[in-house]
Amino acid sequence: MRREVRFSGFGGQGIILSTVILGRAAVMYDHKYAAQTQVYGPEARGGASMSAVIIDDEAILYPEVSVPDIFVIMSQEGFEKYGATARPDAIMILDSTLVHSRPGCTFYEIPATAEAKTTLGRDIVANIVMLGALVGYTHVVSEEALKKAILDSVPKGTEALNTKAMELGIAIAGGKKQP
Amino acid sequence: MRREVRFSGFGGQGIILSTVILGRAAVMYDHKYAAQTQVYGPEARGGASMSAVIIDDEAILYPEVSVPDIFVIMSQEGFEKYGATARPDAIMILDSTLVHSRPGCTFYEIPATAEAKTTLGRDIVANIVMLGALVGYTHVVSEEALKKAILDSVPKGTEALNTKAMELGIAIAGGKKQP
Amino acid sequence: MTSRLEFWQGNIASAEGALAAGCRFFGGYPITPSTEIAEHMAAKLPKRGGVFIQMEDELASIASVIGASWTGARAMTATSGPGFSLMMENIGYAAMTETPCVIVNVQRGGPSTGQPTMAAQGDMMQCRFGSHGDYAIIALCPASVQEMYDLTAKAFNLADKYRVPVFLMTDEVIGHMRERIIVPDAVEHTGRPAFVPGTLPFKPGADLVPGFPEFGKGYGTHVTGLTHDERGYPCATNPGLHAALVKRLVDKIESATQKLADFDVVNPDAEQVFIAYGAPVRTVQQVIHDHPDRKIGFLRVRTVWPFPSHALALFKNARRFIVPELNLGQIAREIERHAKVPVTSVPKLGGELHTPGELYAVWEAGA
Amino acid sequence: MTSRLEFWQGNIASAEGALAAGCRFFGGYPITPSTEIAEHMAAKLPKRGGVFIQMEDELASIASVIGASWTGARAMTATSGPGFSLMMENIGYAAMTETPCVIVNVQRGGPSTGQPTMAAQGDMMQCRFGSHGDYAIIALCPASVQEMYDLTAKAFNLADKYRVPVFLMTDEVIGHMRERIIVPDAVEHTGRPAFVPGTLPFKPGADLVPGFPEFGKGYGTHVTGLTHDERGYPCATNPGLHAALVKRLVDKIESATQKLADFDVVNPDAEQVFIAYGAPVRTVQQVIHDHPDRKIGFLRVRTVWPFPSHALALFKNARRFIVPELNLGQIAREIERHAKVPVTSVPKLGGELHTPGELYAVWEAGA
Amino acid sequence: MKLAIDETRCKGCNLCTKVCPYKIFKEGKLPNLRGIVVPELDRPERCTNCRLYHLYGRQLCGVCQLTCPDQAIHWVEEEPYEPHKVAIEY
Amino acid sequence: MKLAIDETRCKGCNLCTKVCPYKIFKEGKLPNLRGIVVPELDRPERCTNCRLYHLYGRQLCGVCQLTCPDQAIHWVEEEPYEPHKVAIEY
Amino acid sequence: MSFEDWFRQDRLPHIYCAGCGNGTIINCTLAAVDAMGWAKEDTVFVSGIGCSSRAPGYIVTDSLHTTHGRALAFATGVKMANPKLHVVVFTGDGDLAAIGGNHFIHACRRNIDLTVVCMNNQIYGMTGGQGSPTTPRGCISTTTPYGSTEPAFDLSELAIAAGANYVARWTSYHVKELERAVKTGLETPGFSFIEALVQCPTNFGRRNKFRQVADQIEYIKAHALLKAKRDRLLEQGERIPEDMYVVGELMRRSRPAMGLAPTEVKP
Amino acid sequence: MSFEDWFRQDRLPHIYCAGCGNGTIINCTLAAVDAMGWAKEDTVFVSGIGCSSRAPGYIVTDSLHTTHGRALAFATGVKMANPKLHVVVFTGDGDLAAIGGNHFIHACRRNIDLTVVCMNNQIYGMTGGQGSPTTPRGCISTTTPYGSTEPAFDLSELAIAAGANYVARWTSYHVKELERAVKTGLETPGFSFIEALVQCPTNFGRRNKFRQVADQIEYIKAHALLKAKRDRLLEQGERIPEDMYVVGELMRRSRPAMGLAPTEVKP
Ligand SMILES: Cc1ncc(C[n+]2csc(CCOP(=O)(O)OP(=O)(O)O)c2C)c(N)n1
Ligand SMILES: Cc1ncc(C[n+]2csc(CCOP(=O)(O)OP(=O)(O)O)c2C)c(N)n1
Ligand code: SF4
Ligand code: SF4
Ligand code: SF4
Ligand code: SF4
Ligand code: SF4
Ligand code: SF4
Ligand SMILES: [Mg+2]
Ligand SMILES: [Mg+2]
Repeated sequence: MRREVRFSGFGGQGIILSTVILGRAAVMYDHKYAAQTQVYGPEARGGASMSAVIIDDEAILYPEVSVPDIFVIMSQEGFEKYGATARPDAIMILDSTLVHSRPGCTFYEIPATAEAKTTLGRDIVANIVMLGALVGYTHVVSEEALKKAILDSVPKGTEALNTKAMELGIAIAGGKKQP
Repeated sequence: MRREVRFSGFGGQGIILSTVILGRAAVMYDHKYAAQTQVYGPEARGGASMSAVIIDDEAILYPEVSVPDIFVIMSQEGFEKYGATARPDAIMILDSTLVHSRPGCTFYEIPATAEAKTTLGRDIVANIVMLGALVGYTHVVSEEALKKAILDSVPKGTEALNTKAMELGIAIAGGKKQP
Repeated sequence: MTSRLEFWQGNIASAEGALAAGCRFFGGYPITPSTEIAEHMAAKLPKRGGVFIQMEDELASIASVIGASWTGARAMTATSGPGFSLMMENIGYAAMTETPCVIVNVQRGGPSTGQPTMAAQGDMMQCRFGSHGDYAIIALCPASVQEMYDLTAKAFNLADKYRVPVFLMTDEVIGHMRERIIVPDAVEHTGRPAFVPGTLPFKPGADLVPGFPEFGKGYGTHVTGLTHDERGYPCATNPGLHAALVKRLVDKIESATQKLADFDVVNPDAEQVFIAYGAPVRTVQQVIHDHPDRKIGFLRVRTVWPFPSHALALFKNARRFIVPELNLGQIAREIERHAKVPVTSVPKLGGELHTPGELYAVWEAGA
Repeated sequence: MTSRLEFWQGNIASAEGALAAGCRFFGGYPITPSTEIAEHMAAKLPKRGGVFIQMEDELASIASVIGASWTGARAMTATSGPGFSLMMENIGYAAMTETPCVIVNVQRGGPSTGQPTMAAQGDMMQCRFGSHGDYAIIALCPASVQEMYDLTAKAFNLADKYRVPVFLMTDEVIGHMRERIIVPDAVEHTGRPAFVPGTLPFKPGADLVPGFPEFGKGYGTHVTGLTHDERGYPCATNPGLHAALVKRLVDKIESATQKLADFDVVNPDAEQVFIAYGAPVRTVQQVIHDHPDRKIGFLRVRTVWPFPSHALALFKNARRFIVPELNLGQIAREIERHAKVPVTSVPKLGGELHTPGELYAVWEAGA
Repeated sequence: MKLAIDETRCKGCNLCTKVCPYKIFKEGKLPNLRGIVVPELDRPERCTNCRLYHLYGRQLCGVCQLTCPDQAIHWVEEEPYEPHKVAIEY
Repeated sequence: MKLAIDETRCKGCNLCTKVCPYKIFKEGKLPNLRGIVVPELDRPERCTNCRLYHLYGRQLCGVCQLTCPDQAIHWVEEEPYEPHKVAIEY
Repeated sequence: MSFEDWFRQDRLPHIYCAGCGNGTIINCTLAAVDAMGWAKEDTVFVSGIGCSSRAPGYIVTDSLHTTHGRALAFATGVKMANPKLHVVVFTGDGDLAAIGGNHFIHACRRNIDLTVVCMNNQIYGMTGGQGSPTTPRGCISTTTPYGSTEPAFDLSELAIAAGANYVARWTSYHVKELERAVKTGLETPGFSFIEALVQCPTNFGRRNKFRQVADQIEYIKAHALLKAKRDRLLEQGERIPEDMYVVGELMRRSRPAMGLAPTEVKP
Repeated sequence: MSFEDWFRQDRLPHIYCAGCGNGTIINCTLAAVDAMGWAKEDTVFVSGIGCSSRAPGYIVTDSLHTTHGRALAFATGVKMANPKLHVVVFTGDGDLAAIGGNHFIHACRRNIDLTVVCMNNQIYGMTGGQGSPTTPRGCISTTTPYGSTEPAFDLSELAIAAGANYVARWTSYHVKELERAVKTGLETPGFSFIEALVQCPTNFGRRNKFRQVADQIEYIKAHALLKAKRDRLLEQGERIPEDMYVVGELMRRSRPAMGLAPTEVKP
């Protein structure tokens, strides 16, 4: 089944990395297909950041996300620009620390940035918390695959921190923690 | 009537200027049509120089010289490269000082360079001697027109010398001198 | 009219045509066989209160011309193949920013350094498609020294009217040939579309061309090669805006194809029709002249881009179009797109014109 | 085969394909959206005994690539529109001197600076005709990350075999997208045509391609962009020699059109046939996938230049060709030249792909 | 004359906090709606520029304004009746 | 060793006549078949290079050869039996 | 009037990253322009492509945002065609000295009456941090992942050797000095070149151990060596540490210049 | 072996005009190359477009006659891809310093191990005598019919400011000195720049009152000022006349270089 996931937030939150991890998890460890794309703003930085990944059991033909099934929103501007038009049957996971608005679709509020800061001591891993929560809620990829993809992608020495962040996300979503 | 005249010699003899003068005479003073063209060698100088002019009473359509009616040859190399293939019914005027070979067509030998040097004291006007002879023999343009075109084209202060050179050429060709 | 007779070289005639049209800026870089145009401008412009500048290369030449044009000056450059290739990026910039300018290309044999002193028409497709992205331009092809003058002057009017780079695509034969020319007393000088202060600088008029907000008048116009809105502000990620802008840039030229068309028709009832532009026109004319008894059709094109495809229909009995070009059949490709009958490309490379005999033979073979 | 699975960006796949093909030299200049290729080569080449050099501009980039190629190295560069325009002169030089090289153009929205971060296919005609004079090249268009890898590697083989610049004409969507890719253990590596010492360096073989006299082996070859004889010596005023040389340069590619052709045919008995290359392929595939009940023809082209016009005839029932492109219909022009039935160009500008809905609507309107 | 930071422009780079000789800018603490932590003003009445601009009729310091990469710092005229908020606060 | 001007290369620029310290090259007088006036040699046996090359085993002067823009000047080995024409002429 | 009046208010905030030094340089330049008392309609800003080159888009006057590297060639056309216009060029190290190097040295040689402000952040900012011809040896960029090995240009020295009339170097830290240098440049007939070292926190700082913008400003400040002091050190035979760079007025002269405005005739 | 052995005998005589200095410079360069004892198969000549740039076509080794101005960029590719090759570049003032100026300064900056011989005839010879960036002020060319008004480059100074390791200037008169300078350049690791002033009788001399080739050689000889002498004059506080130019070795240093051949392992 084709599932379209759109991430948005601001520069520096690791929005793009999140979709790369997700796509990687699907392809390398769940042996599915994935196509990851992103919006490159005006060449210089700043402003809203957006990235998307499509995950499917079959080869992905049309690679652009048109009507996302799942949203991960990590900033108010990101919500306004990319999340506000979510279809009623979509699922949205939002960082309640940073997003003030709420959509018309099903949504889950995750205080990812606050949690990352307080529980883990580093707000930089908020995106990994969100990834954990995303997988916890939607199972677009397996937890196992996500974990491996995270470990592939994060800087050396931060593996434990990131694993914890992921587990925290899964836990918040009500899933089981990794043993 | 369309008449195609081809000049050749080596760089520095004023081969190109000669055809420009001839074309100018035809257009500006005889009120005919003319098209002057030239071969640009490899960008740097040296070697054989070639230039041509077509003179016609009607507008000139095809502007390239294919089978010249008249040749003016001022160097042996020029003869070999551009004059050797002259058709039997062509007319060739050659500078006998510099050209050793002789063609199969009607030809006139003019010791233009020698004459220019000895009679006029400046071999630089050999080409004007040749022009005079050319007009003397073939009347492709009128003597009057040629004279005016020469005066238009030569550096200030050399008018008398060039007029004399022209007259010398005409005289050699057996024509009447300008009064 | 007190027009006067001259015996000029084609390149000189082009330079004189530009001067007559009020060209006030020439930025160039020497290259055979176009150099005489620069040299003539170097001698003449300063005396007419204009500016000649020899730039460090062709990239800079066309850039300086575009800069000068924004001050309101009629501005031009002249080059040949290798220099033309170097101008491609900034030609696209001129198209995108709708900067009027005139570019003369005296074509020589390519590719690469090729035959620097020999004639060719090998840059006709490049002139239309040589810069990246979609855009449109106007290209005129003179076939005589007289037309070198007339079409250069015309190029300035078209560049101004359509705010677009206009190309005089000539060749070594026409550029270097000396011929009789009648120099008119004055040439028509139509201006740039007027800018209405207070309006948006890139908002087009009905003809799809915006008014020209000359620099130095206090309009405060921002000019950018980025996709921009009607204020001229960069706006490079809005798909609709980009599509509309680029479509307008192309449409303002293509929708004017009929108005821009400049061609002569000879023997419209002929079955075999030559189509030519530039130097080969002369050979076709000779063929027709030499065979008054034959019905030889001829579409002789001066405005090659946008190509006046509607002219093909004027030859109602046409069974075949014969297209002699000094290239491997570049405009023949364009004609193939439009023609309902076979197109015979008659390419000729190496620097010499087709002889009348060669072309007549092609015609006769199909008669 | 111990091929392995990866999740790579298209640009990275292209760089890896080049490395796998034995590319030993990359000379480049950063430009969005191609920069990742250069960056990846900067990281990887030194470790493989190759050379990465960031040149001062694109003129220099392609020049350095050509220079490197003459030492026998497989060499490449990557760029996008503005840089591509700057490479035009030296691309002509590579064509004229028959220098193998690979040029990746990750197309973005033009003209000019345009839309630096958005996808387009606006440089397809430029790639074929952007340098002055007549010449021919090969252009490949990948439609997936897998093909970014495969076709880049293939490009090196073709460049070597035909001694010609080979273009990987991709776009921002394919270049920046990350997808699953199967990385083969090794890629085929065919060499350059062998040079027989003592023979003339520019004397072609039966396939019209001369052997490659690598520098540093004592062959003493003179390489020039001037028209040259088979010894390689300049000979720029001999019309016949020039004509023969340029015709050979074009013929060696065009006569190999069928061999070079790389396309897939879907539903050859369809009445309406899509023709696409690059990113729009993906949309057409989706349309076909979404409408299994409809007979939707599809000619999916990988080798765009020389265009495999013979493939059109495979669609015997074709009533119409529908050509979606991320430009104003550039390859559609080429198809119009060859097609016996109407060609519908479906241009799309602005950076987004045609949606499957859009394309299906065009198809349905004609059904 | 009164010092003001335009919140719609400030990007929170804190360069102003480094350059003012009087340390009038202090790093802010809370992000605003745009997620940006705008510096706070610490007794801005100490700014020489503010105090003496009218007296000398020209810019006296203005280094913070020149430095602010985001054109977020300027001076606004104080309305005569406007209460001196800052003075009251400290 | 014998000095020689290659008539098929010399373009008659006369630079050799300026640079030889012994004035061994003299401007020529008559054009050859190619129309070029090739310099003449004035007692070339005076050339240090010719005289001493074999003794020292290296180029001693050679300025004319280095200068000649047309690669027209070189030295040829004299055949032992060859009459020394120049010596006889003067 | 103040320099703020030269901004297109409707276009602010600009696209620069937080802490990017470009905004500071624009302020200083506009302050100098403002101090010249020039009319807006007589002033034109020209630039190439890069973050730095976006500057003219934020200024109210006529302006040309051109192609990468070509700003000076366009500016030459503007100035030669209408010498009454005051033409100021914004450029970056990549724009000016990589792709645009030829126009740079030729504009210096011609000594054409332009003022050029180069925001030298020692990196290609806009394209995401590739090495530039001014990237110091050893520095990390995306195309020098193992540290840059190519020697870097001293842009000001190059301008001097090529013929510029006025050359000065300052930094985003030296705002007052920079403003004054730009003003002197604007006043000097002929080619004026003002090099401004600036921080690019996103693409230079981040990769080169400047965690905070302020760290890089500190570095810039600490490594600036006043020309006068440099000269003194040299005189005393002392070595100048390799990582210092000279700031100050480096050249002022009056070689023949081009594109000068015809002196205005007073009525 | 002698320098004559490096010519393609079947291509001589070359296309240069009678009295053109280019042939002399080729002789001196080949004499230096010959003296290095290099194998022909390890030596590559590269050039751009111009009369001067035709030189490689007359040499028996592998050679690249490239596009106008780009010789150094091509040469960079050759040298970087195979550092074992000795790469010598012939160029002209127009090729190197007009259209090719950017590659010139960047090759100097990179200090890439090339030796560049520039035949500076102060004119565009091949295209018929247009002004070049080294045409002295006041001189007549077809594009400066009223005398050149643009200031000219000092190519050697530019090379020094841009970073070249070895820089020397001589003339077609100073054949022995030139040969020695080229040899030193060939021996120096990094970028070596040898500027050779040459006469172009056809397109420079003729328009600038040198009726005979020898007149221009006389002028060149008379206006050459030895560097040592110049330094002495400067020391003595004397003015250097404007129409003199300095000849001699102008720079020799060992900045870090690129493209160096891996040192050959002796068996
Ligand atoms: C011809 C061309 N090549 C490359 C680019 C891509 N490009 C845009 S900006 C830039 C570098 C800008 O560097 P710099 O001038 O230092 O500006 P900064 O962004 O650092 O201020 C490059 C390479 C382009 N736009 N055009
Ligand atoms: C891109 C390009 N522009 C212009 C030319 C024309 N052109 C050929 S040689 C030359 C000037 C050569 O001058 P220089 O390098 O000084 O060489 P010289 O002939 O004086 O030795 C020019 C402008 C060209 N071949 N290519
Ligand atoms: S310098 Fe400006 S942008 Fe930076 S924190 Fe201070 S007010 Fe905000
Ligand atoms: S003007 Fe000077 S004193 Fe006043 S706040 Fe700014 S930096 Fe501080
Ligand atoms: S220098 Fe050479 S070319 Fe010139 S005259 Fe002497 S031998 Fe002849
Ligand atoms: S080698 Fe020296 S001495 Fe001998 S002829 Fe030549 S210049 Fe004269
Ligand atoms: S990338 Fe660097 S130069 Fe560009 S805006 Fe950001 S900080 Fe400034
Ligand atoms: S034109 Fe000048 S540089 Fe060229 S060959 Fe003739 S004399 Fe030499
Ligand atoms: Mg920069
Ligand atoms: Mg020169």
